[in-house]
Amino acid sequence: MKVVAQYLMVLTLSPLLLGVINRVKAFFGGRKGIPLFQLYRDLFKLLHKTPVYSRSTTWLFRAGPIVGLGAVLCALAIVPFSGRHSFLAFDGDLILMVYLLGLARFATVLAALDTGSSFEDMGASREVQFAVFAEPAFFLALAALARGTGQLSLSAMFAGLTPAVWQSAASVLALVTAALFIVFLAENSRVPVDDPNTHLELTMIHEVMALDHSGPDLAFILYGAALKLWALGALISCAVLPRHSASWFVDSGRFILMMFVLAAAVGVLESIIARLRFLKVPYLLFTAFSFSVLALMFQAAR
Amino acid sequence: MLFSVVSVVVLLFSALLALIFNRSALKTSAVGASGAVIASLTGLIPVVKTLIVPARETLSLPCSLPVGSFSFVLDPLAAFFLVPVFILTAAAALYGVDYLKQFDGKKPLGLAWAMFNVLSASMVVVILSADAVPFLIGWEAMAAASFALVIFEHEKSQVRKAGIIYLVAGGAGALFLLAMFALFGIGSDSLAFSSFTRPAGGLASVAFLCAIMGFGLKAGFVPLHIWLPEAHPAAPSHVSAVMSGVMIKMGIYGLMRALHFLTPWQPWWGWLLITIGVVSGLLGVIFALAQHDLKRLLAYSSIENIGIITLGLGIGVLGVVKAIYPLAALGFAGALLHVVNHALFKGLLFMGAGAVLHAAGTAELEALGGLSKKMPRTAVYFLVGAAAIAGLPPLNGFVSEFFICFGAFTALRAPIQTATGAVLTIAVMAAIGTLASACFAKAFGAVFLGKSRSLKCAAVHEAGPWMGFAMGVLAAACVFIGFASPLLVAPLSAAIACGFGPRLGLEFSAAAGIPLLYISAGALTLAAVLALITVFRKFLLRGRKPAAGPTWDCGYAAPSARMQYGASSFVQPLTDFFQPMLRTQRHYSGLKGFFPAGADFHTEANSVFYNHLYAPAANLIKRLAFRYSWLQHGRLQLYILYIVVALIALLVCKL
Amino acid sequence: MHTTTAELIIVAIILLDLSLAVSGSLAACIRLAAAQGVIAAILPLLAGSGAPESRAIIFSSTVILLKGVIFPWLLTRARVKANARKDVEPFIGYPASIILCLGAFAAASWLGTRLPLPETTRVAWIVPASLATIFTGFLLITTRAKAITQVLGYLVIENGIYVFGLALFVEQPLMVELAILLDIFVAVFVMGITIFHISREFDHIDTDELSQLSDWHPQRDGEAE
Amino acid sequence: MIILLMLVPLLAGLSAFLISDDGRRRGLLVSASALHLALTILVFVARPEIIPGDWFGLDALGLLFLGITSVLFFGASVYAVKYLSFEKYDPGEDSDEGFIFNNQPEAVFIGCLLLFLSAMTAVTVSRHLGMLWAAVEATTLLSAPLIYFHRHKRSLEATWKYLLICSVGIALALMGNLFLGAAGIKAGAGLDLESLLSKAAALDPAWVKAAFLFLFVGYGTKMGLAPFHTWLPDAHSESPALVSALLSGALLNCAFLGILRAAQVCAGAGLAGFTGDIFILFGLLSLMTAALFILGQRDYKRMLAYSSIEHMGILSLGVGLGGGAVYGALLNSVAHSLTKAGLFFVSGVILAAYKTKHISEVKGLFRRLPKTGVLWLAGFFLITGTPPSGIFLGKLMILKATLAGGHYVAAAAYLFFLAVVFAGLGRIFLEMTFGEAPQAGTSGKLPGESRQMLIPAACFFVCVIILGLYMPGWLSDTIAGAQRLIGGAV
Repeated sequence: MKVVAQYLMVLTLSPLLLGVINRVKAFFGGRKGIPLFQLYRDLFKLLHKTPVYSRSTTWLFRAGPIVGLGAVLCALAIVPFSGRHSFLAFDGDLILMVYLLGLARFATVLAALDTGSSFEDMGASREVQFAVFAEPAFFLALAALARGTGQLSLSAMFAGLTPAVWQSAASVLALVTAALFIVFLAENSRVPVDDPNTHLELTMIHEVMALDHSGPDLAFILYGAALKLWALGALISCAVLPRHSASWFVDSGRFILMMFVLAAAVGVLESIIARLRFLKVPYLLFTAFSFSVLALMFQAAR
Repeated sequence: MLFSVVSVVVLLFSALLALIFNRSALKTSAVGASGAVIASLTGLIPVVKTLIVPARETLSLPCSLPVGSFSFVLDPLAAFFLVPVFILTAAAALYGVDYLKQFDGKKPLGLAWAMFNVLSASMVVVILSADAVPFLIGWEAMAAASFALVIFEHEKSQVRKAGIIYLVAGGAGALFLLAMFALFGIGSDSLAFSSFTRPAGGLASVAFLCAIMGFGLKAGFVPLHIWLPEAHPAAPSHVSAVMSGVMIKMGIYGLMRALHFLTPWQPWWGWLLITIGVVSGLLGVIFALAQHDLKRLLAYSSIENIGIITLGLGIGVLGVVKAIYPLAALGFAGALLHVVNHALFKGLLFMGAGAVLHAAGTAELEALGGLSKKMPRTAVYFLVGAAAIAGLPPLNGFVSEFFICFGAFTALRAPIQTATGAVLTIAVMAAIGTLASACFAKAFGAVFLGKSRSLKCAAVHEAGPWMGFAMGVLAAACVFIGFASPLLVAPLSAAIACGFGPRLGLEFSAAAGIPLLYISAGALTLAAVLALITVFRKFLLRGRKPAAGPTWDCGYAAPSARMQYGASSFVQPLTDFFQPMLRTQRHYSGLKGFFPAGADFHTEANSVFYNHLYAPAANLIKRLAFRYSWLQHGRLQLYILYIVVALIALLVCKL
Repeated sequence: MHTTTAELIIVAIILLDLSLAVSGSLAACIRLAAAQGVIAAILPLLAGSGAPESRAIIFSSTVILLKGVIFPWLLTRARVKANARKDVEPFIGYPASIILCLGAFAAASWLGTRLPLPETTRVAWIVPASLATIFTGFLLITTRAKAITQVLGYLVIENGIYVFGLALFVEQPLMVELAILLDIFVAVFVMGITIFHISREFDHIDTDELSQLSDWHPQRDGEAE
Repeated sequence: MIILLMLVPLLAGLSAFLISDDGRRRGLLVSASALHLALTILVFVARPEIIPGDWFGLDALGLLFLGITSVLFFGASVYAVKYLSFEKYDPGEDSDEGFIFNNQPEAVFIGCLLLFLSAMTAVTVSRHLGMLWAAVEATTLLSAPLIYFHRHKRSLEATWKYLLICSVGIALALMGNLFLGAAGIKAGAGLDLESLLSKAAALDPAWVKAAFLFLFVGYGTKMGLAPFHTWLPDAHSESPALVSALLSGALLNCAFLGILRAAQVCAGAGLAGFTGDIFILFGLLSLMTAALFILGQRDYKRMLAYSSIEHMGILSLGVGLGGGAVYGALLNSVAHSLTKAGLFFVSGVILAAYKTKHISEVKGLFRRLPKTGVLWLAGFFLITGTPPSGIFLGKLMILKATLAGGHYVAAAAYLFFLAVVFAGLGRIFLEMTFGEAPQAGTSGKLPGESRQMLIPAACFFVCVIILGLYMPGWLSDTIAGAQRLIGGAV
C-alpha cells in the first residue's frame, strides 16, 4: 500500500519540482516568476488541445511521446523513495532502470528524426552524444555504491546507506553524489548542459526535439521530463539522506523536502552559472566519469 | 541425432537439386528454400528435445581415415548453437525466394541456392562434430560456400576485392585451427575430441592463442575483422544475414569448445578475452557509427556484438579462474544468449537492409530517407531489430546485455583485480549500449524517417511477401525472448553445464532466476503502461481531427529535402570525438572565386586496420618477394651455381 | 705394380682440369675433355691385380670409343654447324678461373680426408681428383657463356664421376653400366641436337639470349600493388 | 608381369614412330596406357613377391608411385587425343609475342610420351640403384622432346635448361650411387637395394652420408626442391598441358622415389636423424621459395609449377619428420599428383581459349567457360588443402607430427608459408575466375570447352575429394607399407 502511495506521490509531485526551480530562478533574477503550479495548468491545457502534425511524420512521431512517458513511468517504479523499497526492486534493477531511460531517449530521438527538420535532428544528435558520455559515469557511480553497500538493487543499496557508511566513506559517497548530480543535470537538460529557457533553436537539446509536438503529445513529453527529473533527483536525495527513521511519514516528508531543496539548488545553480559551449559538455561529463572512477578507487582502497 | 542427420542430408540433397534445376529460377528457388525450411524444422526436433531434457547423443560414421573419424555428438551446448542456425537459415531461405528474384534472368540461381544450403549444412556439421577432421571439413565447407555466395555478384570489382580478403582471412584462420587441433592431438593418434589431452604449460597457451586467432578470424575480433565489413555488404542480403547472424558465431562456438579442452585456464586468458571484447565492442560500434552504407554499418555492428559476446566469455573465464562463480555463470550465459539474440536481430536487420537495397537500389544512407511511408512493414521490423540491438527493454538484446552487466555487478565486491575487470565491463557495456543506440537511431532515422533525400526513393515498393514473413518471424522472436526470458533459464543452464561444468549451470539458475522474472514483469508492465497511455490519448482525441501542416522550419521559407540533417551530420559530434581511432578522411573541394561553381564535401571512413596494418604488411611481403625474384633470373649459369653452392654447403656442414 | 701408373693418371687428370680451366679455345677444350675421358678409361684396367679381366677390357674400350671419338666428333660438329666463335667467352678472367680451380682442389682434398677409402684400393688421391674434376666441370658450366661449353662442362663432370667409378671399379652388373653409358651417350646426343636448334632459332649459341624465361621483372621495380 | 609393364609402353612407343595415321596413333596411345593401367591394377591385386637379387621388383613404395604414374598417364592419354586434334587444326600462334610456330611431328610426340611412361615405370620397379639412375636419366632425355612440342624460342630455352640442369643434377646422383657403392665395398653390398638394406648396418657411415648428400642434391634437382628447382617453372610453363601434368604429377614423384631409396638405406644404416634434418631444411626452403614466387606471379602455368615446388617441399618435410608424417607425405604425394595433373589439364583448356598465359589477361573464366571455371576453382581449393581432400589429411598429419616432434619453429614456418601460398594462389585464381569476360577475341571461333579434356581433371578431383572422406583399405595398406619401408614406423 505504502509503495503505491509513494508512487502516486511521485506522479503528482514531480511537476512541482520544475515550478520550484523556476521560482528560485525568478527570485535570483529579481522577477516574480511564473506560478509554482504553472506546469500543472499547462499540462491540463495541452491535454485538451487538438494536435497539429507535420505531413512528413508517421505513426512513430505520435508513438515517441507515449513510449517516452511509459518508459519513464516504468523506470520510476524502480527508483526508491526515501530509501525504501520500490515495487519493482530486484537484484540488477538499476540496469533495467538505466536501459528504460535509454528507451525513452531512443523514442524521443526517433520521433524528432521523423519530422525531417534539421533543428530537431540536431537536438537529437546532441542528445545521443551526451548520453554516450553520461551513461558510463552514471553506471560507475552506481557501481561504486554497489561495491560500498554490497547490494545489487537500487532500493537495497540506498536502504543500506546508513550514517555509519557516510561516516566511514564520506569521500566515496561525496564523489558519487557529485557524479550523480552532474549526470542529473545533463540527463535533464539543465544548465550548464542545456538551457531550457533559451529561445534559439540552434542552441537547444531537449526542447528542440519537441518543437513539432503539440497537444497531448507535448503534454506527455513535458510530464515525462518532469518525472525523469524526479527519478534522477531521487537517487541524489536518497544518497544524501542516509538516516532512516522507523516512521514512514517522517521519512517521506524528509525525502520530499529534500527533493525540493535539490530543485532549489538547481535553480540557484542555473542562476549563477551560464550554459557551457557544446564542445565543452563532454568534458563536464568526463568530470562526472572521473568522479565515479575515483569513488571506485577510494572504495577499493578502503 | 537421426533427425539431425536427416536435416543435413536434406540440405545437401536440395543443394544438388537446386544445381540440377539451375535453368529455371522458379524451380531452383522452390527446391532450395523448401529444402532449407524442411531441414530446419526436422533439425529443430532433436535440438529442442536436448535443450528441454539435457542429454548427450552420439553418432559415429564408419569411414576409415588415416587420421580422424567421423564422429558427432549432440549435447546441450551444440543444441543451443543449433537453434539460431536452424531458425535463421530457414527464415533467410524464405527471404531469399523473393530477394533473388531481382537476379532472375541475369544470373543462374542454382549455384547460389546450392551454396546457401551447403552453408547451412556445414554449420550444422561444425556444431555437431566431435572430431577435428569433420569439424575442419565443415569449417572449410562453410568458408567455401560463403565465399561463393559473397562473390555472387562478381562482376563488381568491389565484390572481388571483398572476396579475396575473405578468402585469405578464411585460409589463414583455418591454418591456425589446424595448428590448434594438432596441439590438442599431440598426445594421441586420434583427433577425436574425447581423446584430446590437455597440452601442458606453455603449449596450452600457444593452443589458446591459436584458437583465438583461428576462431577470432571467423568471429571478427578486432583487429582480425577486416574481412567482415567487406564481405557482408558484398553478399546477397539473406546471405549477409546468415553470415553475420550465425556463421561468425561458429568462431564463438569453436572457442567455447576449445576452452573446454584447455582447462585449467590461465588468468591472462580471461584478461585477453576481456581486452578483445572491449576493443572489438568499442571499435566496432564506433566504426559502425561512421559508416555511410547501411550494410557496412551492420557489418561493423556485428563486430561490436562479437565484442560483447567475447566480453561475456572473458568475464566468464576470469570468474572461473578466480572462483567467483556467479560472475562466471552470468558471463557465459550472457555470451551464449547474445549469440542467439544477435542472430535474431542482426538477421532481421540485414534482411531489412536487403529490403531497402532491393527497393531503392542503394544502401547509401545519405541517399535514402522517409521510407517508412512506403515500406511500413519493413520499417516496423527494422525498428524492432534496431531497438533490440541497442539493448533496449523489453526486447531480447536487453536480456543478454543484462546478464553481462549484472554479472559484472555481482563481482564488484571481489578482490581488486577481478573487481577492476568488472568495473571495466560495466563502463564499456554502458558506452557500447549508448553508442549502439545512437548508431541505430542514425541508421533507422536516415533510412526510414524524415523525407526522402533522393529520387531513388520515389519508386520504392514494399518488400515481397516472403521477405516480410521472414522478417516478421525474426521480429516476433526478438519480442518473445524479451518478454519470456524466464523460460530461457533451463536451456541456458543446461548449455552452460554442458560447456563449462554443472556447477556453473546451477549457479546460473540461482543468480538469474529471480531477476529474469522481474524483467519479464517489467516488460509486461511497460507494455501495459504503453497501452494505457495510448488508450488515454485516443480518449483525449476522440471526435477531434488533428490538423496537418508543414514541419516547423524556424522561419526558413523554402526548405528542401536535401537540407535535412544527414546521417553523417547526426553522428558528427561523436565521430569527431573518436577521430583519432576512425581516421576518417575528408575530401573537400571548397568554394573558389566570386562565382563558385559547385562544392563537394564527403568523408570516407576507411578500414583503419586494413590501411594501416594489413596493407603495409602485405606490401612488405610483396616487396620482399619482389626483391628475391632475381633468384629466378633466367640464366642457366646462375641456376647451376645454386646447385654447386648447395652441394658444397651440405658437404661442408653435414659431412 | 699398377698403383704407380694409376697415380700418374690421377695427376694427369688434375693437370687436364687446370688446363681446361685456362684454355681459351673451344676446340682445345673439346680435345682436352676427350683426352681426360680416355685417360680415365684406362683406370679400370689397372684396378685388379694381375691381368685385366675381359669385362674390364670391354668396358674400357667402350668408354674410350665414346669419350675419345664419338663425343669430340659430336661436339665439333655442333660447333661447326652452329658457327660458334672460337673462344669460350668466359664471364671471369683466366686468373680468376685458375684461382677458383685451385680452390676447388683444396676443397676436394679436404673432402677427401673426410672420406677415407677402404683399404682394398691403394690408389691415393682418387676422391680429391674426382671431386676436383667435378668442380672444374661446374666451373666450365657456370662461368662460360656458350651452350657448347656447358655440354663440355657436363662431360667433364661425367669424367670426374668416372675417375671415381672406374678407379674403384665398384662391382656392378655390366648391363647396368652399359645402360648408364647409353644414357650419357643419348644425353650428349640430345644436347647436341638442342644446340643445333638453338643456333637455328637464335642465330648464335650464347646463353645470354636464353634468359627470357624468368620471374625477374626489373621494370616493375619499386611498384607495390 | 613387371617386365610386361615396361615392355608394353616401350613397344607401343617404338611402333608409334612407325604409324602414319593420326587416329590410329592416338588410339594406340590410349589403348597402351589403358593396358598399362590394367596391368598396374593387376599388380596391385597380385602383389608379386620381390625376388632378392632381381633388378626389378615392386615393394609398397614402388607400387604406390607406379599406381600414381599409371593413373595419371591414362588421364593424360585421354586428354591428349582431344588436345592433339586441337593442336592440329589450330595454327600455332603465340599471343604474347605474336610469332608463329610449328608443332613437333605427332609421331615423335606420342612415341616419346609412351617411352617416357616406360622409363617412369622402370624407375618405380627398379631394385638396383644403378638401374634406377639409368631410368631416371632416361626420363629426362625422353621428356625433353615433349617439352619442345611447340617449336619456338621459349620452349627451346625451357628444354635446354631442363636438359642441362637435370642432367648435371642426375650426374651428381650417379656420383652418389658410386659413393654408396664405395660405402659397401667392405661389406660387399654392391648397389642392389636388397643387399644394401640387408647389410646397411655394415656400411661405412661417412660414405653413406656423402652418398646421401649427392643423391639428395642430384635427385632433388629433378624433383624440384629449392634451390635446385630452377628448371621447373620454365619447363612446366612452356610444355603442353598434358606434359606439364605428367612432369608435375609423375616425374617429380619418380625423382622423389630416388631420394626415398637413399633415405631407406640411410635409415637402415642408422642415419635417420641425419637425413631427417636435411629433408626438413630443404622442405622448408622449397616452401619458402614457392611462397615468394607465387606472390608476384604473372603466368598461371608458372604459378602451378611453383605450387608443385611447394608440395615437393611438403613431401620432403613430411619424410624428414618421420612417423605419421611419412604417411601424410605419401598421401599428399598421391593427392597432389592427381590434383596438379587436373589443374594442368584445365590450364590447357584455358590456354587454348585465351591464347595467353598471362594471369592479367585471363578474366571472367566463370562467365566464358563455366565448367572450366568451376574446375579451376575446385582445383584451387583442393591444391591448397581445403578439406575434404587427401592433401588436407596429409597436411594435417604432417603438422601434427611436426608439433608432436617438438619442431615448433618448423611448424610455425610451415604454417606461415602455407598461408602465404594460399593468399598468393587465392588472388590469382580469383582474378582469373571471376569478373567480366573479355569480349571474344578477334579470332572469332572459340575452342570452347571440350568435355574430353575436362573429364580427366574432374575425375581426378573427385578422387582427391573421396580420399579426404574415405581411404580405401588397399591404398591405406600400400601407404602404410611404404611408410614402414622408409622407416617411419615410429
